[in-house]
Amino acid sequence: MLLAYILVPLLGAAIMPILRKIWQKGTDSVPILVTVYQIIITGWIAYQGIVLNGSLNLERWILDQVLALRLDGLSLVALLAIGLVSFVTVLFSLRYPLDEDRRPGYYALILLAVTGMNGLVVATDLFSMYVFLEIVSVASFILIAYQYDEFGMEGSFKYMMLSAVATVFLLVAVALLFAITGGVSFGELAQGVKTGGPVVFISFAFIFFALALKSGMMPFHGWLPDAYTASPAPVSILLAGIVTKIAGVYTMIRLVLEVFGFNSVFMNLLLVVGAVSTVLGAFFALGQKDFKRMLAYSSISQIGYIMMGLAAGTPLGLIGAVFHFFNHAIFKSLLFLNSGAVETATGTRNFDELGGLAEKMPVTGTTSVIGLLSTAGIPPLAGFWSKLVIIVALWMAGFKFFAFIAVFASIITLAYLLLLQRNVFFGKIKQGLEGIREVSPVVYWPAIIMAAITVFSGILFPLVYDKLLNPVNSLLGLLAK
Amino acid sequence: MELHMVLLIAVTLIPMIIAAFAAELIKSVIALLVGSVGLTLVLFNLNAPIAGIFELSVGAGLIAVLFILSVSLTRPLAKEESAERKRQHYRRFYVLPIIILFLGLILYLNKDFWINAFPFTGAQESASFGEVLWGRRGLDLIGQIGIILVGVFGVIVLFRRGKMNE
Amino acid sequence: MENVILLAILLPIIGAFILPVIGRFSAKIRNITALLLVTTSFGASLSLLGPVLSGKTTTFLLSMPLGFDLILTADALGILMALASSFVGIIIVMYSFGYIHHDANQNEYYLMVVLFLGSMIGLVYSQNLIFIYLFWEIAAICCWRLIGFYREREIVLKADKAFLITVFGAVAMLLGFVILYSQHNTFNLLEMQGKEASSLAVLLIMFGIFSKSATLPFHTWLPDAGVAPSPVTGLLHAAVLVKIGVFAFARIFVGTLQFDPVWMQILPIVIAASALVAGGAALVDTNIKRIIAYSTISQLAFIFLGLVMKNPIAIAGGLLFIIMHGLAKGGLFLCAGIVEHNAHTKDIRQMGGLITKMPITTVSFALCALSIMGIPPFGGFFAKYMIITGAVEGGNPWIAGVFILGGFITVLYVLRLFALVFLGEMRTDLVNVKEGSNTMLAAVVILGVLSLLAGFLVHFPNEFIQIALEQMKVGI
Amino acid sequence: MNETNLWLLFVIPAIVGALLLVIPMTARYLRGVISTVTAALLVYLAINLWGQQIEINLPWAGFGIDFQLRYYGFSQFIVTAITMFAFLITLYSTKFMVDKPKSNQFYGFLLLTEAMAIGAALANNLIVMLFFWEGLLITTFALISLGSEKAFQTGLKSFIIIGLSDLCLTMGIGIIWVQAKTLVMSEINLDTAGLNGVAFVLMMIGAIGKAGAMPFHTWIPDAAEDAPLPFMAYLPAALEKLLGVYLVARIALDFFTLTDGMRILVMSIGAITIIFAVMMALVQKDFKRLLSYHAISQVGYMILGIGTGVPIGIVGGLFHMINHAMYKCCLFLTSGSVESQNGTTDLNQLGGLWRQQPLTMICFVVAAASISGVPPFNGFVSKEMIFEGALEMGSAYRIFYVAAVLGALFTAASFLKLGHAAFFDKVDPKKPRVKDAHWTMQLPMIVLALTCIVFGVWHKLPLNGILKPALMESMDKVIDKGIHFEFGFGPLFWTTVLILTFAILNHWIGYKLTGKGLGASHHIYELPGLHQIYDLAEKQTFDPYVQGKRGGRYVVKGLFYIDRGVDWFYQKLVPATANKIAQLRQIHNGLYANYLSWSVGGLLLIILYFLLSVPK
Repeated sequence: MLLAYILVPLLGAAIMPILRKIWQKGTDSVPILVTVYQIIITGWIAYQGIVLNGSLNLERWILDQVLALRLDGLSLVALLAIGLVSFVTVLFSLRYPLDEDRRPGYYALILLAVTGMNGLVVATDLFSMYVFLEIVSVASFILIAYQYDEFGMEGSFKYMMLSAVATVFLLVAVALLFAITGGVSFGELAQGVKTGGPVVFISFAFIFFALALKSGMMPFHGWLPDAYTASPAPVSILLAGIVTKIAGVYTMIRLVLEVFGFNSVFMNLLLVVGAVSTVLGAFFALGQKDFKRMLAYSSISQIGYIMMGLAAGTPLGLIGAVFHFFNHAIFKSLLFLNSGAVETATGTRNFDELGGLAEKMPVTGTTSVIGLLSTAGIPPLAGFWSKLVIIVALWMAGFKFFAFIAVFASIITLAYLLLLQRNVFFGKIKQGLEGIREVSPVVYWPAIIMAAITVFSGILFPLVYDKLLNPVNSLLGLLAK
Repeated sequence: MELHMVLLIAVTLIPMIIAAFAAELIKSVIALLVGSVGLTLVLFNLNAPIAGIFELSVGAGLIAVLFILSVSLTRPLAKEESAERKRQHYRRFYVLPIIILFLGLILYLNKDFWINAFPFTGAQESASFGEVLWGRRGLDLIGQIGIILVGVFGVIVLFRRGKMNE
Repeated sequence: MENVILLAILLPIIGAFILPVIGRFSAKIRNITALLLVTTSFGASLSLLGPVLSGKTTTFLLSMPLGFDLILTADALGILMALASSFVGIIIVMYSFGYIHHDANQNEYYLMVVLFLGSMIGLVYSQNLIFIYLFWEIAAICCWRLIGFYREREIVLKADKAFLITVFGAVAMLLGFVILYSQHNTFNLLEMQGKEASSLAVLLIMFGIFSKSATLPFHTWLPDAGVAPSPVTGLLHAAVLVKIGVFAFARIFVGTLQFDPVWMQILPIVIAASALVAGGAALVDTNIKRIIAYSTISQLAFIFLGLVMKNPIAIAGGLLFIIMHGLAKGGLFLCAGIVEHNAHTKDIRQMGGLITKMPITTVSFALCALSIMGIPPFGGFFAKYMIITGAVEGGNPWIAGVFILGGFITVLYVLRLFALVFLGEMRTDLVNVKEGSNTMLAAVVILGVLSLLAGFLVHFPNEFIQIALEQMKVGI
Repeated sequence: MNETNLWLLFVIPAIVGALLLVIPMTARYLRGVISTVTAALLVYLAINLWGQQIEINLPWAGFGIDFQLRYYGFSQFIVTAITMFAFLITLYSTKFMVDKPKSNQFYGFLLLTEAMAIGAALANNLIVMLFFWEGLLITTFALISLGSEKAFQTGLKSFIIIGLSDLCLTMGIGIIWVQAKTLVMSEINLDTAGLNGVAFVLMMIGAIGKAGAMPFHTWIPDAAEDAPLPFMAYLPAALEKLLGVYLVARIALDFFTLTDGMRILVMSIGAITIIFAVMMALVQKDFKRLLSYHAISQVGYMILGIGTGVPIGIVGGLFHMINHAMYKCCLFLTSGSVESQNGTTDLNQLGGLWRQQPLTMICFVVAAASISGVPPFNGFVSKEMIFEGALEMGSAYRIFYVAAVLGALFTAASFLKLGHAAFFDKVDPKKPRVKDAHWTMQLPMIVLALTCIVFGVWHKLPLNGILKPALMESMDKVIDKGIHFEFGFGPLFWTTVLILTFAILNHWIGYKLTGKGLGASHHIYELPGLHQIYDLAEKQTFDPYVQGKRGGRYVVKGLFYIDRGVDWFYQKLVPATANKIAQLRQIHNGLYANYLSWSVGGLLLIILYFLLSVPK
């Protein structure tokens, strides 16, 4: 079953060219089926509580090669998020004006990105992680450049150049760690890291750098706004919603948990970088005039939150970070869905040309409000609970100053999102936009789904906690053994 | 360290730096391509043929294709403008040499430390390294299939678009 | 009985979301449903009154992870606030029928109003700090949408301003709650009974309370919020929104936690400044709704003074004034709404002599105004007297003196408003002004008459407040 | 049964008053007749209750606030007086107000006022008293506003001035509750040290604010011009004096034990009020306005008398209170009679009315003689007692005696002028002849004038029959022996004679100088020094209300700017700062090399950080 997480999307991608020849219409349904399958399976695992006090492990020999996979609480959350976000991305793409000719290729790339992310999530050693990371990255380079226009190329190029630097350093770090521990699986690495020493610290630095760059934390975020803005609307949903989160944030959490432990040196740095990203990201978002660009900076800021939660170094902080990771995937893809809808309907993303759309696009308007409130951490939406847990964790861990920062950054968050609301949705309809109509249901249903998830995982927080976060909690105990 | 190794590293690094500094995209991309080829050779030399092939296919092949395409889409600047850009370009880059020098300085000052820091001594343990590297990589095989697929689809998708534009 | 609490809260909250659906079919049914929801919630709270009068409290408990237990307690304080706010809620929904009926976005309007009231009821019964915060912010969301109801750019800017300031306060308060949690290892107020709160926590929580209850450094959003439809301003300012902060103060610091005595010195000074500044501003401003909003700020200072003093008579006065001010200020806003609605201006310099055109409104306005001023036999009188006495008893005669001055300024600006709007010469462009619609008039008359009756029958609320004091363990 | 009667005493007028306001009635005299009947019924009730001791005790709002009424010596005196004045004035208004605009609301408020006043007098709990006391504020405002077009502005003025004093009273009561732990009026007994002193001052402000002493007087002259005339006779002349001085007496005698300093304070207020108000009265050129200044001036006597703390002074003060109510009420009614027949009260346009309105003239003369302290009218008796009280204080307090005497002198002078100008001066031949007023207006005047004579000649009757029981409780030791006032040809009598002589002399000089009765005070007006002061006074320089308004405007502006400043912080500063910080985003210039260098720089910092934290 674990292997299916990797193989199903891979196969889906592989049959795409064939399907294109024999059954053009079927190409649409394959990615939908694959993602729905992933949601259902993951949801079932979560619901059954299979990984509540342990993990699903797979260790099998195939063709003289050992294959070790694992699914625990953390991977569960990630897999669910991947499934959900890629599902809405695919749904959104159905009506998005892509070249019909190239559509199967596009779907294949998305499925490959999913493959990469799934693989990364279930992998048990650093090198495999690296490989899957590369799949995700390369697939996203191409997807960003999909429109083949100047902006897309530029965004893709920047992403690639910086990402290449990151992967080089990641590889070097892997090599260094491999050299001193003689293995690349998490268990072996963790043993080696305990010995300490300068090499370990250098590899810490490299890994930290690589992952910070991948996740787009300040000051390594340069590529992020351009990449998000330049990509086609559905791609930016995927990219902002999940790709960078898995590539950067999930990896960071996983490595901290499995390899580094809550090392205070590492944690302090993470805390500072997280706080800087949170605050500056929010401030930069405040000055934007482009819908997607604002959301991109918002992503930077939110990732800062996750990192701060992680850096609290307590179980509570971990839960907060993981939950915020999940929530962020949901509400950020929701907001990008909204931006895509607005762009589809009006043909622009510039605030100066928009205004009062809530009247004409009620569904988009309402869901965007939900996304906004969840991002800003206003109860009873899901974003509130995760932020709350992060703040409580920071305070309880003694990082009082950072708790303050976390709290006040949410005001700036609210400020820029209100700016967005004011300029796009909430207000009198702008001249020239009177003829705008709501986008088609295929486009707005994904938004409704995401909004519903945000609302219900906020209101039913106890349930979410039981099914999704408790496994994470138990994970710590598991690792300590 | 053998001489041809040093040469190879030089062949890799120099184009890479040029790629980073070049003001014109086309030069940059070509330099990148050359650098990738150098890297592939280094990898072959280090008994890592699959990695080498991968580097060649993705780094040199796919990405270079991608960028040559993108460059071909852009419009060249007028002469004066281009000169002006260039001047600004280099001015913006003054940070990088400083950083590189700084990095070098640190590395140089800690020379002994670095040498001592690496506990491995090379050939003796290469067997076990090899085993670890190549014996347990079942998952990576799938991954590499994925990468190849990505490359294929990428080329298909982008080329098709490129052709349509022409 | 426990489920009645849940009914009182969830019925309006969930029902609110059904309203837009109904509204798609029939506006009339939607309006009536909205009224029914609020009325049922009022009835539910009323039915909880019985056990409380016999000295018992009803508690609902739902266990949640991480200490976020949902604990709802219907004690005297909570019921007092719940009844006051849902009663004014009923009046306001009724008034809205006439006021709002030709505006756009009515579905959203009723959704937000009912949701707002539901969250208010939730807040007053909550005993868990996290849930207090939760309902607090739901109220803020509704408030934001309602202030921005007319959708003009300036109006939305003001809505955003209000939202940002109150949320700023609220998150500071949240941090304060977290500090309390780290001190006592619980969010449950019932378990914190009688414990000490650290000064930092008090400071942060006061940020939240002051921003919501519009007190000096955080007050300016309230006058700006006057751009909303009048029933909303009535709802926001009078009965519900601004009382949240005051209520939270009563719940957290009067009923539960102890704080450093130094706060007893600092807080009165802040609120005294608030009373004076707001009063001064009310005397200068010329917009009818802004004046009433400033008046709210200055009157809230009175309520705070009562609660801060922490002696029985002062607290009783503060709680009494919550009710009296709710009735009277609601009435003032609704009267102002009628005036503004029919005279098509908010500038009091453009008005005058309306007494001949709208006598019923004038009289209702006068009744409510007198209650605000604290003139007997109106209800406000008793409350103000008790607050002032409590301040003297609390050892702050000078502060009491400042508040007497504040009370005098209140008299001045209310009279100025009344005289400029209703008395004097009729302006020529106002000769065709008509009296408001029947439901609107009914609303203001009810509030006006109740303000008067509340004075004669002050016996009833006060007896209830005595029970509340006992339950809050304030010695009598 | 008696308790029921006590309830009825203020419930009846309240209900009838409220009904009159609410129920529309078109018949011309109906409201007036209903009110008169009601007022008569109340007089009957009050007389019926006379001499009894009744207490009502009901729980009300908690915290010492109980509904407590007490009918005993003092309150019976005040209550009975209120009902009688109310009856006379209602009767008078029936004709006077009949065709006036807005008269339909007049009676309702009149009865409500009566209810409030009776309630305040009966109260035995400070809050109950305050409840009714401040209730008068509303009816006062309403009654004034029923006058001329602009009358509501005077109404506002009165509301604000009395409102301020009432708020002070509220706080005073608050302090009393804190200090004495009771609100029951018959149980309060405090000294005036520390906070108690503050309470005393605040209570006094409340009391004299109602009584209309300086500096809370300025609305009264304005009201004299704007308000309906019966109002003037009703509230400022009668009821407010009764209540205000009643409270002064209770404060000074029951609630607090006064120190000498406090006494001097009280007496100074009295003295200042006497002198300044009478000086203003002297130069007025309007019948009603002149009377209104006297209404202020006479309060000074009462306060002075009570402030002496000497039994004779206190009794004199209270006696003066009831006397004043009678003659000032009578005077206002005569002015009303003049107004209703002539259509004006401007003294320049009046004259020679003695022929046309003889009865009014006679009533006026009696009342004027009373107020001027001519023996044997009642005003003489009470003034004598106050003089005596002031003298008894000792030589150090002689100044107050002088002030009282001076006041009496100018009072006499101004009434000589008034009477001369209105009734006896030459008639303007073009002016149409008028008849005397309707009997319903004559009757109250006559009754009041007769009472003035009765109370003067048989002054033992009120002193022992009314004032002795009233003060029995407060000053039992002294009063037990009876009130010793003997009418005799002592030095005080001769002082009075001297005063009157001077007044007449002054009048004669003034009359000779200008040739008109109205000009009799002109030479005083023209006195150097005084002249400038009068000019300033006419510009309302001494009106605390006007000055307060002027000064308050700056204070209020200041407060407003504080508010705007706070708003500026949110509206301008915060967004501007945020924008400034957000401008930092411009470091994103879109060049990947730039971003790359940040990343590399960051990397170096990270490496440095990790190297520095390598455990040694």
